[in-house]
Amino acid sequence: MPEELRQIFYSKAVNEALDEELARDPNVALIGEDIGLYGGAFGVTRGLFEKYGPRRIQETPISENSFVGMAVGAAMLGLRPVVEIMFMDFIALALDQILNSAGKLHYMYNGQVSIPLVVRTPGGAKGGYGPSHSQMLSNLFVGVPGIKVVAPSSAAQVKGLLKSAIRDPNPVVFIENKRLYPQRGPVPEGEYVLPLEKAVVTPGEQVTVVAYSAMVPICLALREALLPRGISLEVVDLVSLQPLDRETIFASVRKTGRLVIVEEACVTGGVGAEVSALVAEHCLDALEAPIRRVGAADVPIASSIELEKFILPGADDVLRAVRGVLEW
Amino acid sequence: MPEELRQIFYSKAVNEALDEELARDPNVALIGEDIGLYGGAFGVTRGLFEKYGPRRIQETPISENSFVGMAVGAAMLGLRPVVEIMFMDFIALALDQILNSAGKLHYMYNGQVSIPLVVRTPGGAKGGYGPSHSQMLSNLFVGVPGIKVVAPSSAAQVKGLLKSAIRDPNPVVFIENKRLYPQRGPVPEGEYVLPLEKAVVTPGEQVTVVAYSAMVPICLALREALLPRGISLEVVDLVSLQPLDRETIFASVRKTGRLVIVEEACVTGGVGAEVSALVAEHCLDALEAPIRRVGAADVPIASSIELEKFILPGADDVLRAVRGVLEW
Amino acid sequence: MLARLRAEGLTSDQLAACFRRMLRIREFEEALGDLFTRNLLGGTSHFCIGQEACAVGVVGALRETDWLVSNHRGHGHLLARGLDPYRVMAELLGRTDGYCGGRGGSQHMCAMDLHFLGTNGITGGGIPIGTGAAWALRYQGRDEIVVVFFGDGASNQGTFHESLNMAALGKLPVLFVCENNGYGMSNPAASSVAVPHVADRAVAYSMPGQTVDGMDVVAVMQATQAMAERVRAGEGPALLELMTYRFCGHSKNDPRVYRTREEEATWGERDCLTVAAQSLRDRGAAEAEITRLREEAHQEMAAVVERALAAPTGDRDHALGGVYA
Amino acid sequence: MLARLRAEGLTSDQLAACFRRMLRIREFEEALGDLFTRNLLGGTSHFCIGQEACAVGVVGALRETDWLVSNHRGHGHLLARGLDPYRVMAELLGRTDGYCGGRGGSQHMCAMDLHFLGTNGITGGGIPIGTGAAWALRYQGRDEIVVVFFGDGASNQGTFHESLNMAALGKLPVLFVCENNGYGMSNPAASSVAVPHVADRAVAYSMPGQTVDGMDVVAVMQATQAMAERVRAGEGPALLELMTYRFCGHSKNDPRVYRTREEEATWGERDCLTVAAQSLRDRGAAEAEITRLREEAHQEMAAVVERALAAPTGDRDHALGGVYA
Ligand SMILES: Cc1ncc(C[n+]2csc(CCOP(=O)(O)OP(=O)(O)O)c2C)c(N)n1
Ligand SMILES: Cc1ncc(C[n+]2csc(CCOP(=O)(O)OP(=O)(O)O)c2C)c(N)n1
Ligand SMILES: [Mg+2]
Ligand SMILES: [Mg+2]
Repeated sequence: MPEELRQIFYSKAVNEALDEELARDPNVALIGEDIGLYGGAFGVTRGLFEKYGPRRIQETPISENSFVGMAVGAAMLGLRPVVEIMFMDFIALALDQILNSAGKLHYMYNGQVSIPLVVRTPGGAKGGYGPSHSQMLSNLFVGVPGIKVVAPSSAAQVKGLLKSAIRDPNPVVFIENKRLYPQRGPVPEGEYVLPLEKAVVTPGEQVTVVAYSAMVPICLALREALLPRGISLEVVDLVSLQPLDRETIFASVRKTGRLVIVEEACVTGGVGAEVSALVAEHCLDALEAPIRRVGAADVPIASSIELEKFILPGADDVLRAVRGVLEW
Repeated sequence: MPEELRQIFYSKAVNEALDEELARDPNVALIGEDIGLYGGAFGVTRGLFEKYGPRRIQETPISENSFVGMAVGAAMLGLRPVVEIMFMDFIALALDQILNSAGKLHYMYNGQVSIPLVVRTPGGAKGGYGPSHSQMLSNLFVGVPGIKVVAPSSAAQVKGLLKSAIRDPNPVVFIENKRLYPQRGPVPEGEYVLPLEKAVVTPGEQVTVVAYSAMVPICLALREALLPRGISLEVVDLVSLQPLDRETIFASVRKTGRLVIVEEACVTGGVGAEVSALVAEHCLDALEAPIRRVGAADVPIASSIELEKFILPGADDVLRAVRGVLEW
Repeated sequence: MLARLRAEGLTSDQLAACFRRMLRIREFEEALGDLFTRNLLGGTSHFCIGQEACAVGVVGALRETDWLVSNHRGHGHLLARGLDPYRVMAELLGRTDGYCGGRGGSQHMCAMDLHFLGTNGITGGGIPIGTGAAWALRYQGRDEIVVVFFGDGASNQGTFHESLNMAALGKLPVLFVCENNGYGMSNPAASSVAVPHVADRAVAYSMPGQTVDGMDVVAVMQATQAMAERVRAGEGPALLELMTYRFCGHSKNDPRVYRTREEEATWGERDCLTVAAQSLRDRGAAEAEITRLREEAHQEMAAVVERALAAPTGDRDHALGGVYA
Repeated sequence: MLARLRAEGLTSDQLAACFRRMLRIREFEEALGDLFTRNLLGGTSHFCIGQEACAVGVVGALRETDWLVSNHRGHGHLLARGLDPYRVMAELLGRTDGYCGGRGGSQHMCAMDLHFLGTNGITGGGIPIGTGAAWALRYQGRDEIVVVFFGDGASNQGTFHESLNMAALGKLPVLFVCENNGYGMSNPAASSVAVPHVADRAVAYSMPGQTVDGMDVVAVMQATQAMAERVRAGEGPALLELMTYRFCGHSKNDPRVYRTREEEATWGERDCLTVAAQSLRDRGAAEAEITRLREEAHQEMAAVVERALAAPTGDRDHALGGVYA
């Protein structure tokens, strides 16, 4: 990568990935609500309708379960549909088609079909959107066989990963993040793809901090902040929530002996539970302190921004957990 | 409890609980598909339609998301609806109303309403029913705030717990099990209720085996089988999957130092992950061996009974895991 | 509350009361817009500017004990039902004085004492809830009915179909009210609803369907009253479609690229407030009186905003407690 | 495969071919019932005994390249499309020779080479899938169409509404075929569908709807062909309802308490096989010929069962592998 990279928004990086894949492969088609002229609720698809027209950019009525089902059917016939679910909260409406169709068809039809489908959706809270528009529902898809789940944390990542997800022959739930959309990051010019199943490590010594999506920049900032104080965190950005990059996680835990897992989803039943369970099964002997999880409180996400702050995890919570495992 | 208890089917115990609660409280109403004259796909509601009529036993068209939503609305007005979802696999269709309505309303309406709703549904495989009729989807509801999740393992339990679930002011996902329905067990005559949030311990010394639903009888049988060989398992029947009875789990692990978690859901992202994570956070020092999880393989559940056997967890798998933690 | 509409039409007083209520809603929304601009309001909100006659006309034709279920665009419904504008505003500002203590906000607000079963952030999500409430009313032998508000876009959700079908089968006391404002977000109704009118879908459930001018509060009240009587009489559910328009964007920051300024201007001529003011004039109201009503509404809202901005927000316990009953 | 139906009706040969195909399906289902009784078949299965004319008539009117989407009651659709009965039977018995190697079974069987997009265990689940396949065909500029089979019960699912609406908006090349056998499991269509006929719902999507005698294979073929032509011509989707009856229970162990034996007997007189045999006789077929066809079908199936029972099942790798492409 060149020294000086241009800085673009996470949302723009998604847009570029879509644009490039639409240009590259005539079978790539977008489908979803208000993704045309309007450009999507978060402006992510802006300009694509003008460029590719209504055939490639398929607007739909508000019918989440069925347009995901349609994408499955279209994938069986060779399209590579990229579905947008406007807010991750609404994906509950389409769970049946993701769980009972998309994830199963390749296996249960004995390899006769593959389902190269991407379901893009922004999870997480943006501030004051309330209980039905703020959830990080990553937990719903971990443990759904046949589905890959990816949750990029930066502009550069989201671009390279979305391109890979679109090219992957499997259904991918691609979790974007409303809070990341307006964050800028360095993104190379031109074509590149990133591996879907590889965690990204920012090295450190004392504590492994596993995180994904919008929690990664928070953890990286904390890492910076703690360095002068002589505490070095090894931040493992999961990138892929399913499958998990076990080897990278294990290697880090074996190195540091201390693990904090950070996510925006509710603590209970989250991806963090799975990470913790894997470590407790495979690296128990390496652990020098109990595993700590940081996540949203197990409550609906209140609308009031002031209340929301008490519910969502922040840098303070991560710091407290890091202290906890260090002082053990 | 008297010495000689009558033995009844698990399905009959469910039926009795429904019958008694319908008789006791005029606001209890059943709603679902084919629960009337037909008596439900597994015969669980047999006889209730004849006894209580169409007002109390509300048959519905095949419209899962909306009849769960209807039950939510009715609960807001004081009914205590008991919904049947014929197979747990179909609950994906109704996830939106469970996640975004039932679990949130009490909190987000600041206590103005409570949602005394029970969603009964049989999870698990019965043998050869295939990928869309065999899943134990307990993992979907762990981490959904505001919902209780209960998974009784015996006839006596299912009766007392269902009665409690119906009386509870919160939404309860009540996981029955197709394989348990035709199993008989001792059930007291007459009225009794059981606490919703209490795990049940069958004591032992060397290894804690945490299980729920149809895996419990398998683990209890294994416990019996191993006793003569001098290995005593402490079987913790979770009963409640959310909230988890942490203290009971922790006490057992502190006593035995070894933990195997057994469930019928896919290993990845299951209830077992949450149990493991809690233990790794709160009882790490007590662990003398890595935590082992036993569950279904992370694949769709094939239709062929022969293939199904390779996929679902059985006594052998539990035994192997027990050996694993003992030989550590 | 407004008196019930008599068959012969509204009295001048009743019409004036409608006008006042519509003004209150308009002023409320404009005050909100102002708060957004001043960066004092977080999250998102969907204004109903232009649709006030729907809310006021429908709710005005009901009994106070009838139940309402609303959607994401619910401020009009809330205020039409007589919720205290201060407490609605406080809710939007996340204050403990709000109807839900700031937990719910715009899209998740409920007032059980006023038989308001909640706004709803999931498009189409309120339709089964209202249907279930109607099931409960019938079950309990009560003579109240339920009105469910939703939009043209929501009529494409599976819940619309499932719920209307079940309501029809059960002859449940529910009136489905579609506010067809021509768009679901950016999607024109003509591109998302495969029939000319949402009310055309009623035949698929053997229920009466009617399309009414949603800019004329009197027409809305009359149609609602006729349908509500039918529903209350146990003849089963009905579907009322109100043709209306939102003069604002879908939510904040909507540049409205999907429609023309001409279209907006044409609809603007039929602004329900203009229509109602003209009716009042036709009945002899003085211009000064109309101006006075407008000013009163404006002042009321200024006071509401000031008070709500000064109200406290909740603490950690309020944020984290109360998940289970 | 059957030749396409010409406008003037079926030739005797074509009718005989239909009859043979219907017999094959009937024999297949009866052989299955026998396997259940002998405890040689696990899981559950939904027989289409009585509905054979629907499968054979619809599929017979299509091109071989047209695509099929089926539901839980799909054996007739599979065999009508010309899948090898041995490999279908092997699938039901969980053998590796089955179309899906035993992984899918009755409710999850697919044959992509024969353009059969799968049976489906989720009621209503296939409707959007078929609609999406039609989207892909239109996208790719192909002249094939999709036919989606589903039941009266499935027409109450939200996916029915959502998919028909989207298909209509997009003028997608898909023909929706409802086999109305009067019941969804135990629920009479009259208690679950709020209109007299499922086809009455077509108007809600501005598409043609037609109700046809599903016991008369010729009527089914003719109606299908007319609609398929319209769909293929790009005039948009259509909804065809076939009135039929399953003579068996919903699935195994269904005592059919929800209907009378008289009703069954009345429908039994109009058994599609009886109707077809009579048509053959009317065209001069000898009784002996009809008997011979019946016997041939019976013998074919006996051989199929024997062979399938002897086939091997998969190993651990087959069970656990192949989740990801
Ligand atoms: C399930 C779901 N899908 C999408 C959205 C995003 N969304 C909010 S309002 C809206 C448009 C609704 O249109 P309509 O029903 O016509 O109501 P209107 O906004 O016009 O009042 C959309 C797409 C949502 N909130 N919920
Ligand atoms: C989502 C879902 N709900 C319920 C069922 C259980 N079920 C299987 S078939 C069936 C009846 C379907 O009726 P219909 O569509 O009329 O088809 P038929 O069985 O009559 O052919 C039901 C309720 C299911 N498989 N999937
Ligand atoms: Mg609208
Ligand atoms: Mg049927």
